[in-house]
Amino acid sequence: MYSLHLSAEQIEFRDMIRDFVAQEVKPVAIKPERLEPLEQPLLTDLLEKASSMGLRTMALSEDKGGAGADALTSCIVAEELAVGDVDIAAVLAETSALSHILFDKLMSPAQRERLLPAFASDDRFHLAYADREPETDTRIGVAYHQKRAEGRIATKATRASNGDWVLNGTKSGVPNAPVAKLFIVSAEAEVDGKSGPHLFIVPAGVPSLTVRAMPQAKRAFHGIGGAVTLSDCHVPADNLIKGDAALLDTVRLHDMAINLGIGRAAYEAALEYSGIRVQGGKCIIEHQATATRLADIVISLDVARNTVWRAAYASDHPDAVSDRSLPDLPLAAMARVFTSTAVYRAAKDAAELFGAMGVMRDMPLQKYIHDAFICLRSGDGNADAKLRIAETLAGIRPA
Amino acid sequence: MYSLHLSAEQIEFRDMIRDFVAQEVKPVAIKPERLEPLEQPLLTDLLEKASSMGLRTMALSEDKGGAGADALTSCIVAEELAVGDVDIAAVLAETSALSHILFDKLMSPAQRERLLPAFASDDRFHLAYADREPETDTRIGVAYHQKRAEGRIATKATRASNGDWVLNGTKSGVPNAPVAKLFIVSAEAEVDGKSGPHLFIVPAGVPSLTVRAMPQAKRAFHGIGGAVTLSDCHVPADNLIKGDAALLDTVRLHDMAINLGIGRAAYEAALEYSGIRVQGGKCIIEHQATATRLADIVISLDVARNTVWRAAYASDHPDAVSDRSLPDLPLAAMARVFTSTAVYRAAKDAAELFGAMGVMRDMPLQKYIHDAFICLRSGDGNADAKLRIAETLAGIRPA
Amino acid sequence: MDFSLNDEQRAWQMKARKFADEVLRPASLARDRIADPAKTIDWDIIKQGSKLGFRTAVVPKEYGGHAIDFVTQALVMAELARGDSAMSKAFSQCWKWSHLISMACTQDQKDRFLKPFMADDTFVLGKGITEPSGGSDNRLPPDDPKAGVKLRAVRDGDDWILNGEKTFIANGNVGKLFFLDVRTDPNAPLRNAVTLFLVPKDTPGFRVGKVFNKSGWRFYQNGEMIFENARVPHANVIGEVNGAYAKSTGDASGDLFGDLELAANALGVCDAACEQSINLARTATQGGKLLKEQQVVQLKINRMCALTEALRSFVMRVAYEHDQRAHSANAGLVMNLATDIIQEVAELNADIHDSAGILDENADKLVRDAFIWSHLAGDAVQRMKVSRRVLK
Amino acid sequence: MDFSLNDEQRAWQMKARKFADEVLRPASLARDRIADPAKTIDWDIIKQGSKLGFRTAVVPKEYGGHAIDFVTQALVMAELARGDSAMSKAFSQCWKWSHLISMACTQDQKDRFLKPFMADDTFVLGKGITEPSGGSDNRLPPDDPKAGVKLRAVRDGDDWILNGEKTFIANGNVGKLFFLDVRTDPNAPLRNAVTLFLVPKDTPGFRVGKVFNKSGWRFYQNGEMIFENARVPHANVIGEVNGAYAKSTGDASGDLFGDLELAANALGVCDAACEQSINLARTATQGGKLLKEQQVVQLKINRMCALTEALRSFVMRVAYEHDQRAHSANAGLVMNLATDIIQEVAELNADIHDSAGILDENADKLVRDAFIWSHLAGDAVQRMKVSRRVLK
Repeated sequence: MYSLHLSAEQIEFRDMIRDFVAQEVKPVAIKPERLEPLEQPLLTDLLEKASSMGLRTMALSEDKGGAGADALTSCIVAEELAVGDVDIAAVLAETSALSHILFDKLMSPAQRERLLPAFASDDRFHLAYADREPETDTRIGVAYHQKRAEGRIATKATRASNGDWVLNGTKSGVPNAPVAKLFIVSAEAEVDGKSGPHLFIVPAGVPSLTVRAMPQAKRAFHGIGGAVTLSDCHVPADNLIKGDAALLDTVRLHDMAINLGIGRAAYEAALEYSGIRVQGGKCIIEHQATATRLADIVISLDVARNTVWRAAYASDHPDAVSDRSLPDLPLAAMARVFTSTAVYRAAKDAAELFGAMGVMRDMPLQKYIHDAFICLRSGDGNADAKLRIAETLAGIRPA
Repeated sequence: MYSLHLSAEQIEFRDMIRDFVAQEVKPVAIKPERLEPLEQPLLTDLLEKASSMGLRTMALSEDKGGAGADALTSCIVAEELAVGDVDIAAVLAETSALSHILFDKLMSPAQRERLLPAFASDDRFHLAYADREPETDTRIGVAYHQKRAEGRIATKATRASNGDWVLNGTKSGVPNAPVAKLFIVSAEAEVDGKSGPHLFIVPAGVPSLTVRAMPQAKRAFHGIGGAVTLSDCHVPADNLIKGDAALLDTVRLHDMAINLGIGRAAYEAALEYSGIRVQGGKCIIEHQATATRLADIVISLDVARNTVWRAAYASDHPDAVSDRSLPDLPLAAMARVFTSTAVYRAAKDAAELFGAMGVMRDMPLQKYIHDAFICLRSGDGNADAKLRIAETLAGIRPA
Repeated sequence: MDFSLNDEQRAWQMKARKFADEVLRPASLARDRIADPAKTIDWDIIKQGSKLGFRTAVVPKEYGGHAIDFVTQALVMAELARGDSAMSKAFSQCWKWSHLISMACTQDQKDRFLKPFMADDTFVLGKGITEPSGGSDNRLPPDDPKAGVKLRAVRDGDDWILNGEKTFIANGNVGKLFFLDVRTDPNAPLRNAVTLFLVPKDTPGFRVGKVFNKSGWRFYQNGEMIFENARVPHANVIGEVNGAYAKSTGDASGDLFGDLELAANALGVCDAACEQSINLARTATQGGKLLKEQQVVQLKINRMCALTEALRSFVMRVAYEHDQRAHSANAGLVMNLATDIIQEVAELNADIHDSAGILDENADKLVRDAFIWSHLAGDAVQRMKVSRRVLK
Repeated sequence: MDFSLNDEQRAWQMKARKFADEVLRPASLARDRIADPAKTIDWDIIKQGSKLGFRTAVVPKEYGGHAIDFVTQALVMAELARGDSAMSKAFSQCWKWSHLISMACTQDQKDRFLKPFMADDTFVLGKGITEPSGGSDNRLPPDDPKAGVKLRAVRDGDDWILNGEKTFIANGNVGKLFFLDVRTDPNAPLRNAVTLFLVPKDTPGFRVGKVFNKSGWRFYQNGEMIFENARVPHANVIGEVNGAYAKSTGDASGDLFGDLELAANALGVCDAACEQSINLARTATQGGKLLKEQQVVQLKINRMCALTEALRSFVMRVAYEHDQRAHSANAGLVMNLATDIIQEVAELNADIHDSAGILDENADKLVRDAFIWSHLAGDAVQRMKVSRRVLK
């Protein structure tokens, strides 16, 4: 039965994080020196504190030490964290999502036994999925509605004489790379006599794996990222992952939730300010012009959140699509196009209410616009996402 | 627990109506002579057929002969019907919604016993709520964020010597007026020594109640409407309604569902056509320009539906607001602003794909635009709705 | 840089404004309301306008016309459209003739067709491009010889025999003379396969089919044209056989004019919309105060006026550039943009009326008229065509 | 109607284009990247531009200036902004001076301030309106005497003693002379309570506060100005005491110029954005084909070019109208609309780069620069102010 009630745990979780953000994150995050869109060190103390609250392992199943949170709960949490600090939200969401896919789904029991304890017990242990390569073009673009060639992976894994896998190649734009202690790396390899793409577990901290952090100005995502170079990087034979690699190809729902958090932060600032700032003898919220602007902002954010949550629900419950409760459409991609567009607009509208303060680097509004702009351009961008959506409408389903 | 699964009955109901629309309504509704935005007689045969399927009494509780459908189910049904014919959808939705409020909630047992049998057994028995008056201005407008005077009702009910109520006044823009057999009329009356607004049950078919149908060009809603004039209209003393009149003030959610149906009809026509129409040697859906357009349409309709459904759920489940699963915001008003804007845009975009055919009166696309335009201007309009939303925001400050 | 008008331009503008105020606007809504699409035209209005010179405004002076320049044309079209967009178009539709005749027709053709055109106040013209299989391929011609124009002409002695159909043709049912794109080579790609013909209404084998029932621009009728072994003399070919598309990029191009026409007409509609909203805001009240005191109304009127004045500036610049024969993408750009502007301005006007609680038929008519631009001036194909010129 | 430029206008345009291409653009990104907001200005660029006449372009010829007309001003601002929007503003900010001096200052004031201004290539100017309590009330003054300007001046013999602050003042930290709106009557509504003062940088009691760290227009610095018993001679009052707002509606109004300035500068940014996108579409490939072959890219470039050309047409028309001293709401409208256009065009340019997989710092800079317009040219108050003029 259709129900929009959250569970008591979800609401409690939300309150807890909202409180944590208000009390601990926000006071640090809105310090002028943290608002510049330049290089900003990750707030590692707060990141660790949030980890210790269980947010790093939230999606991991309870029997493995996590909270077994579903995609919806993860989105709720990511949004609340992002209201405080997008980068903390992104790093935690990434590790949490990967921990579930990796430890609950992809790994063999032996792999899990070998690697889970270190991960579960270390608040600074993050995960990263190193897949994209510098020359890869994942866009549809000109190939819209045409057959596309299979993506090729330049990174190679070969067998050493001792049975080890030896990886060579470069991955770029890898979220969490600079803080990850364990990587999942995609590479071309011959397994059981057949060549193809495979996944390998590669621990950080060995000289044959080097990470070069990306300048923040170059990021198309929040958190922290970097390029990963593997130079004759040896990993044990058992570090080959035999599970279904497609599990990693899901749309990153938490990105959208973080996007919502940015919009929320801008909206909350604007709403508060509009009740303080006086113009023509009245608070600006008492003017029709401000009222209309605030209504536009709240509508678009609220509608966007509802759309993101539905995409999250659909990812947790594919049966809701198969029983036709939900439409058989790329709901996550649609949510992303809508949300990123709406939040960018909302952040600009919110900033406009602040006048000149809306463009000052020591004030938060310009940062929200900048953060929303990063979401707008993330992935392959909305123009490409629309082509993908249209292919689905035309009956062309991605494999 | 959050769940977007529809019940088996909801899906079955939807399929049944979708089928009815495809087989019986659409073939009649898209006849060229029915597509002109001029005077169009209501399709009474189909209206009756739909009534006999239970759609007229859908929201009425099961023990009173209805199906006890909640607001969400009513929205699903109204949308599906509106894909076929907006006016049938609107008349049925209006009667159904009123039947629930009137017979399940407002009437005394004695009133119900007297009036329900005739209503329940007659497929042509419709209901109308006659409230708005020609001179009434319900807009916020200049009074935004200021104290507003209580609305005054010009229609008066006085006591006759035999105890009857005698009503005098004129109501305008009453949905369903020309087909209603029973009216709920608001009037100023002295009850128990106190003057104030009250509701009266007034049967149609008496000379002292006259209905003048509104020209369709003047409607700001779908279905059929008219002005109601009461001239010394006598009703028995027991026709005074003692229940809570505020129950009738809820936002008409089915209007939004009908709006979605209009968008669906436009989208479905555009999707079909884009797979047939050839340009430059390819179906137009194979062109990026069309793809982008279709993606925009499907995103906005799908997002709008999700928003309307949530508003419907919230109206059925106020506890979801009080337990903070849903935000304490005017969700229905927000859904209306979003939906009416999105559907109008979607209908125009869909029509553009049809070239010159998109403006021909014997083709459906211009009708969808016209129908969406009516939704855009319904009620007090979106500009006023935004002021209302902002007033709520001004009372809800984030911590 | 000089935005002022010379005396002649100003005189034409004033004449058009007066005609629009006194004749077009008072008749506008009544003609719009007529249900039968074949009965919306009012020949009396055409005659009155013709006597004032609006029908023949662009004919060279040596043939008795007025040879007004592009700037004047833009002014007249905008002023007439302020009264009624479709009526303005009914006059300006005749103007392509003058462009074509002065640039591309032979002396014989001028004698045979221009004289009767000048003599008859109800002689209106049409041009047929679109066919049942569509119009876009004719705007952005692909290489495939099967794409585009299917109306076929086969040479038979001194005549050509035409078979096929044109559809959605403006004045198709009321015009007395038509310019038609006809396929004269079935095997070549469109750009080398089409010939431009002059076809009079009384051509044997030509008949009018249905009259289209448009949601906007109702005064200005569109019809289906059916050719069954219609016989047209070779003497009615304009320019070279198979050369219609080559011609249409030069000065003889009707499209060059058409771009400006749609933009200038849109400007007139925007002027009408602004006028309606400003008048309403100054006179109507809500809650005891004039509408113009409300911020939401002020913001909408600001947007309407800003877009309208931007469009006016761009239209007048393009008209000037046309007079200088300075070809650029600007004519296409202003036409495309006019689509967005006319629709936004007309919708804002309706919105201001709606939120004042006033269902205004005039405001609604402007919205319906404005939607015509979607397929005539601003669909994706037309925008891409202009863009390809920019990106060349 | 004439859109052509005369030789002098063309010469200034070419000089500005060359300076923008050779000096401004190459330095643009490097200055933008400087983290310290007080260190972004490059005095060498100011000097070079000054020697070419850009700083003093509007000073009357009798004082050694060039007295370029508004059309030329618009051309120069747009060309310089094509190189770098903030650098263009750094020059044009000095132009208000010439408007004010020629229209409103006394001969003595002209002698005391114009001569040093002409002599020093690094002499730049500022005008202070906004205060910590806000700027909007100064744009749309309410009747309440408590609203608006709080920087207070009290007469003391031949001097005035100033106390208070101005904030977000362009060139506030680098200018050598300022025009300041100062409250000289604490009890009257704003429009009758403010006097315009000339205040040199070295005025005792005046100091610079913080330098603002803006997200865009970084070259062009804004500062806080603090007045603690600052002593300014009565001889530095411009016009009448309490008469600043009366003046500002006439020819002496800096705002009249300011409206055009922001619109013309936006035009230059749009030109830069179109140029970037068109170059990218012609050279970058995706899936083995040039970007320009993709319909989605074509549609975006169409929109960018159409908006840019509409803005150009409107800007040049307003410049012409200014030269004719034909006052209307157009200057305000073009400024408001420039906000929407510069942002849409800059964002589409970034979008085209993004979807090509190219994170382009120049494209991003244009988006940041464009956002400056939101509060300078296009916030609700500014739009309503213009609208009220239309609705009067």
